[in-house]
Amino acid sequence: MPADSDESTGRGPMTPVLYRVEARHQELADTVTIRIAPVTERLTDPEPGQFEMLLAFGVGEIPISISGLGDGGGELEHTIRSVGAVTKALCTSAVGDLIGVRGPYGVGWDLDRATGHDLLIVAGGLGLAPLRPAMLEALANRHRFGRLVLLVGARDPGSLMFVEELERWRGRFDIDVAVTVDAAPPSWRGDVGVVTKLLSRAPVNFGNTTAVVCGPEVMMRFVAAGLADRGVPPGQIRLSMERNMRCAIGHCGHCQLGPEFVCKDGPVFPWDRMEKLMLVRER
Amino acid sequence: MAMMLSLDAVAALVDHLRNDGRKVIGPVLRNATISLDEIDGVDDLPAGWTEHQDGGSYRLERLDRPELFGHATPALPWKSWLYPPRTMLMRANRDNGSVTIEKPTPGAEPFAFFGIRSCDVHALDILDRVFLDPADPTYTARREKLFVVAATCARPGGTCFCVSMGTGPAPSIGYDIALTELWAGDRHEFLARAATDRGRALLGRLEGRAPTEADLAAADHLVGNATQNMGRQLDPTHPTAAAERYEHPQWEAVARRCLACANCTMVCPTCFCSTTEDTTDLSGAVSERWRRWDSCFALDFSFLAGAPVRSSTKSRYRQWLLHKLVTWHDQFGTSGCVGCGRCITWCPVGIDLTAEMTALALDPGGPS
Amino acid sequence: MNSGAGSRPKLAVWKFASCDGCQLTLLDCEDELLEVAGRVEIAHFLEASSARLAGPYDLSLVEGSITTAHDVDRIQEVRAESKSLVTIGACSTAGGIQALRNFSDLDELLSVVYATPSFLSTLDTSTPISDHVPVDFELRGCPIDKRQLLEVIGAFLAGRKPNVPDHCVCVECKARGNPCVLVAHGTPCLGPVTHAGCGALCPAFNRGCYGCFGPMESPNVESLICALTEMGMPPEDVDRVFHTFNAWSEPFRHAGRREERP
Amino acid sequence: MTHKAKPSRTLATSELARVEGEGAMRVEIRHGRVDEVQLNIYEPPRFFEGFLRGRRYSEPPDITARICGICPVAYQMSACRAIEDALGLQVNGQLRELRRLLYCGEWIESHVLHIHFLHLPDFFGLDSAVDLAGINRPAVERALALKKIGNELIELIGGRAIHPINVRVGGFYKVPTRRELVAFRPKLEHAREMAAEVVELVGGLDFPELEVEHEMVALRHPREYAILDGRITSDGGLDITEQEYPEHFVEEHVEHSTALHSQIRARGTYLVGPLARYRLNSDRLTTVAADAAGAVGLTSDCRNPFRSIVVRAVETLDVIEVGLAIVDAYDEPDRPHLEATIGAGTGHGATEAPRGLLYHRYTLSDDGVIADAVIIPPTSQNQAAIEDDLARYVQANIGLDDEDLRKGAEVTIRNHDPCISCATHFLDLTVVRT
Ligand SMILES: Cc1cc2nc3c(=O)[nH]c(=O)nc-3n(C[C@H](O)[C@H](O)[C@H](O)COP(=O)(O)OP(=O)(O)OC[C@H]3O[C@@H](n4cnc5c(N)ncnc54)[C@H](O)[C@@H]3O)c2cc1C
Ligand code: SF4
Ligand code: SF4
Ligand code: SF4
Repeated sequence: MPADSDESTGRGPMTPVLYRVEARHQELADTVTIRIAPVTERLTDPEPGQFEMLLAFGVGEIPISISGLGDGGGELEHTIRSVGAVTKALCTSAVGDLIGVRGPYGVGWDLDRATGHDLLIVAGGLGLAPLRPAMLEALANRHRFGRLVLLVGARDPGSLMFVEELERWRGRFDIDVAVTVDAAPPSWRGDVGVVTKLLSRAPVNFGNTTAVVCGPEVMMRFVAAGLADRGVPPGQIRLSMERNMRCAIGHCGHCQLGPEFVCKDGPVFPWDRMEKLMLVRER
Repeated sequence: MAMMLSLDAVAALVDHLRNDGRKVIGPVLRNATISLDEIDGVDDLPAGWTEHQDGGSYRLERLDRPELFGHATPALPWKSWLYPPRTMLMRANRDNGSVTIEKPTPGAEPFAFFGIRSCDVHALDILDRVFLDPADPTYTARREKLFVVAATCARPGGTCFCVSMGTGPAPSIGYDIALTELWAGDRHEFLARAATDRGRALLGRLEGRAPTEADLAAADHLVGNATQNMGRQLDPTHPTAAAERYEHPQWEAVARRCLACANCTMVCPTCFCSTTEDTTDLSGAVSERWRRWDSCFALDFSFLAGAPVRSSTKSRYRQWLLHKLVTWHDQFGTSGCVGCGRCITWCPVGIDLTAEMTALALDPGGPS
Repeated sequence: MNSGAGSRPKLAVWKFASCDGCQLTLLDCEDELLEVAGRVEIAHFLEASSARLAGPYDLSLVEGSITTAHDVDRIQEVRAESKSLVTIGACSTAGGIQALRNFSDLDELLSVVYATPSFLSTLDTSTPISDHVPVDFELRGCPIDKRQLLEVIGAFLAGRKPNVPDHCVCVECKARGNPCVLVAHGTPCLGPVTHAGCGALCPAFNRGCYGCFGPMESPNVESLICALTEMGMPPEDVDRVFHTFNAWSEPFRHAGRREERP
Repeated sequence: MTHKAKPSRTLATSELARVEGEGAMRVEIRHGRVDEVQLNIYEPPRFFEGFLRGRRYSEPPDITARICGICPVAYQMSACRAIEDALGLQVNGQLRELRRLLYCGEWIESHVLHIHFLHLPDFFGLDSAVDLAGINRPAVERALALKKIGNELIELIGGRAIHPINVRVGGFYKVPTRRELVAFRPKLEHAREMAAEVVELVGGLDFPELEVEHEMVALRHPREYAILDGRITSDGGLDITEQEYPEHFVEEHVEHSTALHSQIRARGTYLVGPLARYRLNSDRLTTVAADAAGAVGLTSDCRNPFRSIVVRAVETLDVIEVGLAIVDAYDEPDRPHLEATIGAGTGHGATEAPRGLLYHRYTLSDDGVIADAVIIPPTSQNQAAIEDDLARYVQANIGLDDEDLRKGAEVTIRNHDPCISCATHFLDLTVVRT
């Protein structure tokens, strides 16, 4: 019978909990990171790669990945690109505003299973946001992994996020960071081109690598295929998929991707479960 | 526990259910169909009516005797009572920077489903797998209190194929009481079997006699007949064969006919998809979230980053059929189809999933 | 449209060629009208008020189609004065019933109705507003549905997307618990190709949908015509049923035998 | 005399507010005398009569409803009756009663709208009902409640308040159950109370003096205050069937307007609408309505168009009372509609739209396709009378400054509730003084 964790708290699975916007940081012209903290009830701490449903009251509710965790007080960070009504409302929310939160949902990056492997993190555009907590976790447990490599692709230098952090990581001897952009002004000193180009240069032992990838679907497909070609076991290539989502608990049916519910079976999937599906158009 | 009931005893059965405070939902004549609605007593049942069902067509027909259950599946699915077309999820009141969230308490009136067929009972079992974990409050509250009086199908419809799906025609799971309508000449009786304590308790309150061997044989015979008379069939190996034929030309063929009207999903007893809508009052202080039935045939359903993922009708029909018959197994350990045939009958252009599946399975159809 | 205290958003209602029914829908919101009037400043709404406040307007509701040279200019002015412009009803979103002129010879029509047609100045087409200016949202229906109108106004005030789904009438029909009249009675019904919004009124009254909300998001008119023809509907009736209040919208325009005038 | 006549002054309003639809008005004053008044109707023509050719006999109820969103039922009723006349179909008994009940709903809705939203603000010098709510909120709330009941009645029988979907040649697609109608009774009772209060409210207003002399034309029925059917009668002795309408009325197309002017052959200008109806039929009012009219001093010889607001209120009360009687006597008909046998013929239908007589004529060919259609809405019929009123009003108030004169002139027009969109039109005021 119903084993509903929410039963104990008296909430339905679709009832949000109130969080307050604590801080707001403009990452890019259209992208904002908000830090939110529980007003009273506190949700379970999320794993890197999981997401939450954020509700802008009267506007709507959408899935947003965790882009960072606070320092133990139950704070959550979310990095949101304003593309429509709800994201706009969240991006323009002010410090002190209340939003509704449900979650955390889904399967995260599961770095535990990468212990002993080289760890390759590949981000395209906004995809860096859900990968940031993975990066932070890897850094916090640096000894558990072999090489740690971060490859970042962006449209142009101006649309790179978390620039200061990237700079800091770039300065560390125990991580390799490479950044490429699709188009760049002459002043740009980094790589130009799609992120797949960086793969061959990634200083990892492909046969013993776990790769976590997030970005637009095509980018993930090429990266995953490229990594598989180079010998990364398909089960160790993990992608974070995106689908329209209304409930995040497998009731609304929107996020189906073949046999998978992206909300509860994902959003992070190994490449061996995605490869065939991603080749089917309009799947 | 089994018992033979007269029509009066069946009437008393309905009365008891009502007197126990249940809303009794059953088949009724409505808008030239056998539909579903609340009934006040057996008199509301479509006695003496059956129907002819075929792809895209449904016509009522008269029977020459007043059978209560002489029809096949009703026009609409039972799911509406457990999973209403619209449900409020929450209401938020905003006032000066503070927000209070109200969660509606699911109005849990106890229901009884009266005369539900085995395929539709199996459909409830399938919905349970969707909505009981994690628990949807509305569904759970209503489902837990539901009393199920099933009826054995004597006259399967022209689009029925429960035998192929292993879901009928005789009720096998999920009922409190199952009735089999029997005629011996003019004698009109019902073989009632109870499968739960509350079913047995309720039968215990009725007058009746013990069934004879002949009664039981008659019931078996009726089931045997119905089994022989299925209007359609679906080869259980076909879905597996067709599972990965994503680019089969048959998808294009069906898409030329398919209206993407969503009737098939709306009438299907197991289709469960929904969407949410946020509404605000004019002051903006009160906002509500509603859930309403949605369909994989709606364009918006797969909207993502500027465009629907499944924009062609081909891909939407493919999603529906493959979900129903193939991926449902991966997700819920069962087929999503119980063979009730509604989607065939109620498709305005008569698209028949059994025929589509056969076409997909029999011909590899070029590269998949 | 954010409104601080004292600065209520300004609402304007404009009329072009139409029957007035869609703007009347606003006055038909009896329970909400005074609240609407409190939330927004009704700056221009000639059916309801003699007062005319100057623009710019936060939200303009536009009823009616463009049928005269003067209106071609007037809609430009309305657009220039409006932050958001929402067209309401089949006339403004599809040209309305008066777009039937687009299929026939105007002079002939004029002479049927008027003894001295030379007194009239009118264009030979009736076209939707979106043919002339950018439109922020189109609310369908002949007439529009009052719940949907309130929803659109509410959504604009709250800065959210209106909950006005583009799927077909059948979805509403089934949610309402109607058995399908097409299947069960053999009654021709345009529900499968018609935009939702009415709440599946006609099937609830044992009648086939006659398409007053215009085409749905992905109408398969060809397939429905096959089905209607099989049910025995003669081609001239197929033609008529698609050529009413949304005749000029694609793909109804090309349904049946009546082709677009070259 | 040192005082020189002002050469010319021009006042213009681009749209005349609070008439449904739009139009313009031009008044020329020469040497202190009204020289010419034109009610300019230049809303783009919509060619209904043209579109109807070639449609099936079953289509006009839906198509002609779209002529006017304020009185679609009137169009549907006149259309049905004209086509039924052509097909030789008689819709009687409970189906006729249901049609009347539907029509009552429209009268309530339309009259209450006109009284409170379009007309009453004038009497208080206000711009709108919303402003009126500022000084008398209960009256506006009552109006909204009453109007809502009218709309709900239309929805109950017609399916939708604007452009009902349930009306067809021969009757309805589906008829309401007795239970549904009886359940509506309490609302009508409440409406009756409210309507009586409205009669009191508008009966007590101050009315400018104005007497008009037009011949008054309205339907008359042997027993009822005619709405749906009857003979076309006038206080000038006219007493004809609807079929005889074309012999007695002519329409002409004047240059300044897209509305056609209608005239009684050889007699000229006439008036239709509440004043005319009341004048010809006040003896057919229900007791409740007659008493209420008596209490506010409304007599059947009333010729002051400003008092039409009182007539509307009395008529509102009357149709509510009529509606109650229909509900009480309702017995669900066996069939929702009569089947027509298709054949060639010409048919006429005249009913009383809230604004006055609405006449339709259809000629059908033997396959039931429309060969010819004629629709004469009340506004066309009243246009000459309205212009005449305007001339009188302006003449009588020539001393007022232009702004006041314009306001008064607008009110004069609104007395007749010209449903401009029936004639499909738009108004604008210009006063030229030379
Ligand atoms: C698991 C998951 C994690 C996500 N994490 C983030 C994140 O960390 N940061 C972030 O900015 N965005 C994230 N998204 C995307 C985000 O949910 C959508 O951008 C958002 O739903 C758009 O809502 P809207 O109301 O602002 O836009 P809408 O007005 O609904 O639509 C605007 C645009 O967004 C697209 N869109 C609408 N709904 C969705 C949806 N559910 N998913 C994706 N796109 C949609 C539409 O196609 C359209 O182009 C994530 C999505 C998923 C499924
Ligand atoms: S898919 Fe069709 S046959 Fe199967 S359960 Fe659904 S409606 Fe019935
Ligand atoms: S299969 Fe039939 S019922 Fe389903 S969407 Fe297509 S046309 Fe509609
Ligand atoms: S009656 Fe019409 S609107 Fe309703 S389901 Fe059938 S086709 Fe669709």
